Amino acid sequence: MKKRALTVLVVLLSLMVFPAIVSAQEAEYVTKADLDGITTMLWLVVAGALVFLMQAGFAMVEVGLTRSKNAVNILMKNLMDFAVGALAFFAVGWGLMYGASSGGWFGTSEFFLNIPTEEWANKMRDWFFQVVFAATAATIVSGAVAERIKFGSYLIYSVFISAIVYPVAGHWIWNAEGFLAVKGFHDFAGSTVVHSVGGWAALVGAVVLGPRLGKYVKVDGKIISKAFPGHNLTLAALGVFILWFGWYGFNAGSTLNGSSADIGHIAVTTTLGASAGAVAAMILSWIWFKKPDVSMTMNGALAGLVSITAPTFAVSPTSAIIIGLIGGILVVLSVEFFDKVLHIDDPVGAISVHGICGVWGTLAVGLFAEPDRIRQGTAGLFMGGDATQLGVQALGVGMVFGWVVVTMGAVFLLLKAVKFLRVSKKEEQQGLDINEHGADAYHGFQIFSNM
Amino acid sequence: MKKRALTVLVVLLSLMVFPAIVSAQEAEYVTKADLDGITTMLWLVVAGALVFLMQAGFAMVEVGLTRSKNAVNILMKNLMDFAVGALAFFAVGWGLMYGASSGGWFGTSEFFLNIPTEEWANKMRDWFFQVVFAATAATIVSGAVAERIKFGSYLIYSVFISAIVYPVAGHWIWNAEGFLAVKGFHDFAGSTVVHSVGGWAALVGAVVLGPRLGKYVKVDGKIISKAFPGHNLTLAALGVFILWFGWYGFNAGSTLNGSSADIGHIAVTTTLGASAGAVAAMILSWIWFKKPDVSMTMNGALAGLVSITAPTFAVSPTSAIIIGLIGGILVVLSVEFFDKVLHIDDPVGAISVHGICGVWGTLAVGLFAEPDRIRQGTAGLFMGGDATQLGVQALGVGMVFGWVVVTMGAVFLLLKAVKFLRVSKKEEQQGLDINEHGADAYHGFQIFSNM
Amino acid sequence: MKKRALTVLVVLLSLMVFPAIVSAQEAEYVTKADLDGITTMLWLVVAGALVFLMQAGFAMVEVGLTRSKNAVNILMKNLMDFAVGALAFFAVGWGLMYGASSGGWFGTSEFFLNIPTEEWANKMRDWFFQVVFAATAATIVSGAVAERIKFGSYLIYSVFISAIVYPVAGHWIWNAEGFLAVKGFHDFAGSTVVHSVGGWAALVGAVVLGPRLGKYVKVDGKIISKAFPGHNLTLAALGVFILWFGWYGFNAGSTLNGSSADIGHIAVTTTLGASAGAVAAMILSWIWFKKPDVSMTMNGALAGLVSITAPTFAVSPTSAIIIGLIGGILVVLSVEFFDKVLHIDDPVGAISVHGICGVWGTLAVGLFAEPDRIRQGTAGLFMGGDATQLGVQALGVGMVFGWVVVTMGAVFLLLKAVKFLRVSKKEEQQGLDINEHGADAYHGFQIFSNM
Amino acid sequence: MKLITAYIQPHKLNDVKQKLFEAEIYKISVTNALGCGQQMGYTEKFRGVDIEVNLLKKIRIEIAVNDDFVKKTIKAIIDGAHTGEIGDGKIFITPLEEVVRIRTNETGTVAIG
Amino acid sequence: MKLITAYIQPHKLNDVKQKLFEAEIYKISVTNALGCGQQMGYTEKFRGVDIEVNLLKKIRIEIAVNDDFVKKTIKAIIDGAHTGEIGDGKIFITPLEEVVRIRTNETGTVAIG
Amino acid sequence: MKLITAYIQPHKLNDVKQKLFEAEIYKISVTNALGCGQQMGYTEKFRGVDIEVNLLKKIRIEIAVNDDFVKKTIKAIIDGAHTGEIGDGKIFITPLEEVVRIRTNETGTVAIG
Ligand SMILES: Nc1ncnc2c1ncn2[C@@H]1O[C@H](COP(=O)(O)OP(=O)(O)O)[C@@H](O)[C@H]1O
Ligand SMILES: Nc1ncnc2c1ncn2[C@@H]1O[C@H](COP(=O)(O)OP(=O)(O)O)[C@@H](O)[C@H]1O
Ligand SMILES: Nc1ncnc2c1ncn2[C@@H]1O[C@H](COP(=O)(O)OP(=O)(O)O)[C@@H](O)[C@H]1O
Repeated sequence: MKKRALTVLVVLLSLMVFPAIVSAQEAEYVTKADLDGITTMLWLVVAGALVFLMQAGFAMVEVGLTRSKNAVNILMKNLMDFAVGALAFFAVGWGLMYGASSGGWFGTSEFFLNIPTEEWANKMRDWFFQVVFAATAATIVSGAVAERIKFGSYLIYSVFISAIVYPVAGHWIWNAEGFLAVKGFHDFAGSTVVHSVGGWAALVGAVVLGPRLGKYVKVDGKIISKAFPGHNLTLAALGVFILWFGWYGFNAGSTLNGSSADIGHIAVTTTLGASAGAVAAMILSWIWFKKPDVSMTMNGALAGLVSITAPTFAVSPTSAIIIGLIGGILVVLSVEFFDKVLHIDDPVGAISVHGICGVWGTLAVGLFAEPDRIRQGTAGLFMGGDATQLGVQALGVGMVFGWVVVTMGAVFLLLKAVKFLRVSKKEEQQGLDINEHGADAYHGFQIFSNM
Repeated sequence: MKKRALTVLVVLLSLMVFPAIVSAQEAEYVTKADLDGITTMLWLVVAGALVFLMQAGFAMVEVGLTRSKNAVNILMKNLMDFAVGALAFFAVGWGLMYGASSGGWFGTSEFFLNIPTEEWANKMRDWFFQVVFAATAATIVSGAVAERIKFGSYLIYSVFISAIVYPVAGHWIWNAEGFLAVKGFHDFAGSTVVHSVGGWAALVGAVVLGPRLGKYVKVDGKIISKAFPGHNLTLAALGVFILWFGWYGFNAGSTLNGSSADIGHIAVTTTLGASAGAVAAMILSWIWFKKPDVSMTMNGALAGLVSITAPTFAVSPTSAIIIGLIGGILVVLSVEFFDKVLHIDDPVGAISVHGICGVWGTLAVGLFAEPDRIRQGTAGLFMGGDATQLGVQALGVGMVFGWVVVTMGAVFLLLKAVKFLRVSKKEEQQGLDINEHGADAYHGFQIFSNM
Repeated sequence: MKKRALTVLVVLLSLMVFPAIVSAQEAEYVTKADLDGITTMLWLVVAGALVFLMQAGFAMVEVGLTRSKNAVNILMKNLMDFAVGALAFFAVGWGLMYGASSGGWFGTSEFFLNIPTEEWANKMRDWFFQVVFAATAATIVSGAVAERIKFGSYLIYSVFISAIVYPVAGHWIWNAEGFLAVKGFHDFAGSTVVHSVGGWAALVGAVVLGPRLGKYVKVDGKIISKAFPGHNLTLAALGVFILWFGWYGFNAGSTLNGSSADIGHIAVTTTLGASAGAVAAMILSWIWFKKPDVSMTMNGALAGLVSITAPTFAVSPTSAIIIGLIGGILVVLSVEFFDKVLHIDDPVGAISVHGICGVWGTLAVGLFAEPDRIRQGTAGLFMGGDATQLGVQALGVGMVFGWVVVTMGAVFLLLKAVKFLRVSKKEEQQGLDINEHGADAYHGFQIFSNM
Repeated sequence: MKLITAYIQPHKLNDVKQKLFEAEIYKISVTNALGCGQQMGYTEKFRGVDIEVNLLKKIRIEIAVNDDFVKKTIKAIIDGAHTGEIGDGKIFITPLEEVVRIRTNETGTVAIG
Repeated sequence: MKLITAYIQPHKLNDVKQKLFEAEIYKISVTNALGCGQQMGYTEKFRGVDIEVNLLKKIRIEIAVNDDFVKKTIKAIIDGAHTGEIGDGKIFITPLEEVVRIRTNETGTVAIG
Repeated sequence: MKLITAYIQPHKLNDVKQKLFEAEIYKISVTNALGCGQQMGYTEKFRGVDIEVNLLKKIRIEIAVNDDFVKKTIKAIIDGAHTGEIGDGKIFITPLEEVVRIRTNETGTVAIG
């Protein structure tokens, strides 16, 4: 009897247990960890590709806003700063940025992608996602130094920023052990790490190079700023659309997690920030210059994007709009200020868009960060938090400014000292395309290229 | 003995049962629901970004097919209809479209993205995917009203269509409770919701504005239509490629599900529809005008894409080709009809491409929908179904036409009444760039801009 | 007592067993197989869309590097080779390439996408991912035959390559039963399948057509090669960026698996190969021609991409750089050789970029393939392997060369025999745009179009 | 014979062509030019910076005519280009010694038309 | 001295340059122009709508020569540009009073070449 | 009255404008041109192939002046355009019989300025 009971029991249990085991054998289930690995691989490579395309966006904006006689030179700069930058980031940059941290200041391992097999797949993924950010920081500068810098010296600059300047700043903020990271500095997608680094390098470059010939003319004692209109605003606008498009990879990709539920939120704040920036810049230029200015409006959209880059994760859509609006206003004021007051010649407004708005976006975290959204750091001043986060953000802004100005200043001044920085007066008048590359960007077209 | 038996049994069972439980504890498995949430987040943000890039495509097509003296104005319109449209869709549009339905006519909640936390992540994702569709509808119009509309009035129009006109039509069809949705109206990716709405708004705009100066000249009693050739067909073609590229996000993204097995099918029908449209338009223009016409061929590709937008999910690849071919023929006939017969001046053919082919695509569902593929609605007339679905489709087409014509008509007529709609004769002759924006798109280039 | 023991046991077991079963019922878990299906669907459609965009890249590169009087013709060719190619690949191509193999030589089923329902979803996905590769092979040729081929004959060529020439070569290598595939020929993303096929077709086309009027002039016995500079290097550079962007879909998508952990690795080798190619070509042109040549540098980047296409999966980042550097040098030497020595007129350098570097990339697998990375095939000669793989690679290179030269040679010679291949002398002088399409790409612009 | 060279506002070209057509002057040559004259012209703005466009876009028309056609040609140009605003332009008349029609080798007055 | 101005078909420029070269006339100036003449020309189509291209693309050549060079210059231009078809173009000869070479301040016949 | 036509190097235009301005010559017309002269010029390279740029970019300036202005106009142009290098350009002076100001119908010397 008991025997039967037992048998029954065994059978019964078997029925309950075996199927599960069997199915578990034939079809193994996916764990959350596996899934995250798979989605993140897809997400970062797709997002990284979008960020790569931003190189095309920068190229079109810069070429469109400058003169036709320097078009080829600008295109070469945008293509080659990526090419040499990628090799430099492979050899040195990545190691300095994500290698084992030496006191939170810089990385010390994984140079030349010297990486153990077990980490290989994911580190490859991460390197790709990071190299396109490094290239973005580098290429920001090309617009500010356009129409007068020697091609050779631009290549040298590119190696430095991609190999050292950007990676070290990046280490401070994006390496878990970076000294700013541990302080709780929050720069989600790189308002400071990428855009301010590029913007400040642009500032230093523009100052050391000096303005383009005839940009600032003294008319009875007063310095007047002349405009050198861009030669193709259509391509400049195309560039803005491409940059905006790429920014979805730039910001949303910075979740660094393909299973993140915040990707949508980031896409929304990015969209609203950019839109608000464009609207604000357009309105201000309309009031100020009597007409809605196209290049100011385009810069406004970019300003909105740069401004929302740091806070994109942590702020609400409404805050994103406010941040974008302020960014759009800032960029107009800043462009005018650098040109009319400081007489620093920045052909495309890179300093204002990336440097100034990069700062604004970084500080905005300290003002608008939602208590329940900010992970690293604390709630913003206007969101029931105190000024702590704002302080940390400000500290980071200052440190990065100092680092970039000192290092890039050294590089540009050195290049200037050895007379290698800038083309000759005649070369500049005739255009860099003929003199630096022996090329004519628009062969056959009748252009008043001297203008 | 029995004791042993028991012990054995217990051990045995433990061996079978415990490991499973243990593993289930340490590594939790992913459920289908979790997975769908994760893949859909990725899919809709990526697809949405592609749709965003379509703004660049529209900008290039429109600028390329119009005259250089109005290039800046067109670019500003394409940039700003998105910027102001996004803010309007944030404030009002989304709520009217996807808010709680009032009788299937319009939404009544979630204005200013006022959304409960638990739904936040997914609603953010959905808002982003929807706002780019709203922007597409809006920007379709800019080509049809190009070269003569005042920039300010275009901005006003943009707010209206993004805030009210598009969202309400969208509510009827894409909100589960929309009155057309419940009737089984099938518009998978928006032939009607997006393209016809834009196309009809373009029609109204073009009619109310009237033709460009010198477009239709009376030569001894007979009205002759003059051609104003586009100034950059290269960029127009680039725009077509970009639009086609974005369309993969537009159509395939409309699965609204990242785990959908139909994404591939949609990519195929989209590709074949577009290809067939281009081929048909090229051949027809070749026969009709003796030479394969580039701008007709490009419009043919877009016509194929618009035509396959509604049926992309429900029809077979072969049907997709037929639908595309007919779309390509329709667009040529329609462009000629609106220009030569009705004398409605549509510089880029937006009415024909988006309005007419949008209708065709919508009706095509009622003809070619496969019984086993159509979920919402019934099989098409040619696929063993009856005319029910065709009837529903026709109803939707009519309702949307009426809604758009009435509302947009009111807006444009009002703007006209207050003399704010159109630029002055001299401004039009000199070009909108100088007069509306004080800019020159191609500074230094020698252009016969009066042509 | 034993009874109780039993009861206890049952309860105990129930507690352990039931919950699992219950939860397994209410929320079904995802199996690895399901997940792979879902991620692969997303991955291949997104990657395929990126590859589609390469059509725009090719169009911009080709139009930018040729003369303005032929711009419309080139755009039409790039648009229509995809359109007719897609229809041809739908009808015949896919079947020949992936249908049931007849002895490893060509496929024999699935014409007109005649595919059983159970395989439908995945085959649709695969067709889409494959059609864009077919289009790439086809469009490579348009640059080499530019500025002189009749539009009609180009369409005929397009049908042939997309329907027969490419699919058969593809069958040999990418169909599991293809005779080269079974030999272990390793061409991960198509250095040979896509690029060499296109490159050799370009070679045949250029040879049969002969050079453009005035390209090679005899000055006292010596043949001198004249340069016909491109009319828009800005758009050419934009095209290069777009191609590079699309290449991430081209190479990384070729994992054909959305759950692959190698996607990151591929993105890295692709990036480094392209960068190295650009750097090498720039330096060589700088030394050789005294100035860094823009079009050589752009070709260098493309050469790096083509060279890394076959080995992208199997080689290390360091090898990728070496492969890219050699590719960049090869393309410069090759362009000079074909032009100055062989006097074969290839306006954009397609033969060198795709044909020559396609061969180099294919052979590079036999040299640099890592033992632990190469699945199909054996380790490279420099990586501890022997020459076996190199032999197999060389065999494939030779077979494909023979196949393409014979078949495409027949097509082009036939077209020439019936006097349908090339436009008349006067048409060529005046430009193909006016004569073939009755269009002017840049209406209103003052261009010395005779140059 | 005279060679008449006129600079006019670009957006007036079609009107001038019309008037010349009505005056049965069918053969003209047109080029693009930049002109600097009394008209100081609008100033474009580029990112808020004034561009002194003291070189304004103009159209240059060249017409070779027989002496008896000079008056009506001038009149036609003025009728088409005149607005009364600064910037209307100028007409220059220079002597033309010989004309050759490349197609036929005809010379002199017969070759002009 | 004479100033010779010729309008020719754009695709004939290279031939004309060649002929002038052979005639040892090395110094010329070229501009782009639109011309309207007997030639009514092809009509472009744009989206199926005719464009009256009554203004066709032309090349304008300007050559300053000494009197003894006038004949051979005209001949060279005709040799290079002649096709016999409508649209071949025209040559205009106007008196040239003075020439100055900016580089050297030379004037007159020596400055021309 | 004279019609002064000058060909100069493109990058010298601003200097010439400046000099003319200082000489109180405010009205000029400018066009784009290609020139072929003694200057054989740089050779562009395109994918490593030399382009014989024997047609170099030039600027063509046209100035109508009263006889007493001819000298200073020529001087101003030379001052602005002279570098001493080959390619500096040429100045051509042709007789100008009549000038008409379209805006006012004024003719002759008053219409020039
Ligand atoms: N003396 C001149 N020499 C050359 N071109 C002139 C001269 N005067 C006028 N022009 C041309 O005519 C155009 C119109 O001249 P402007 O003085 O502005 O017109 P208005 O005389 O009606 O004020 C100028 O832009 C210039 O191109
Ligand atoms: N009387 C004229 N004045 C100015 N330009 C002229 C004149 N006659 C001819 N041309 C120029 O010469 C070109 C060729 O003239 P056309 O009459 O077409 O040639 P053909 O005399 O061989 O028929 C015209 O397009 C125009 O540019
Ligand atoms: N005889 C001429 N006829 C027409 N244009 C000329 C003549 N001589 C010179 N030019 C123009 O002047 C430009 C400069 O002439 P060039 O001989 O190179 O200068 P330079 O005399 O200082 O060497 C030439 O490119 C050409 O445009």
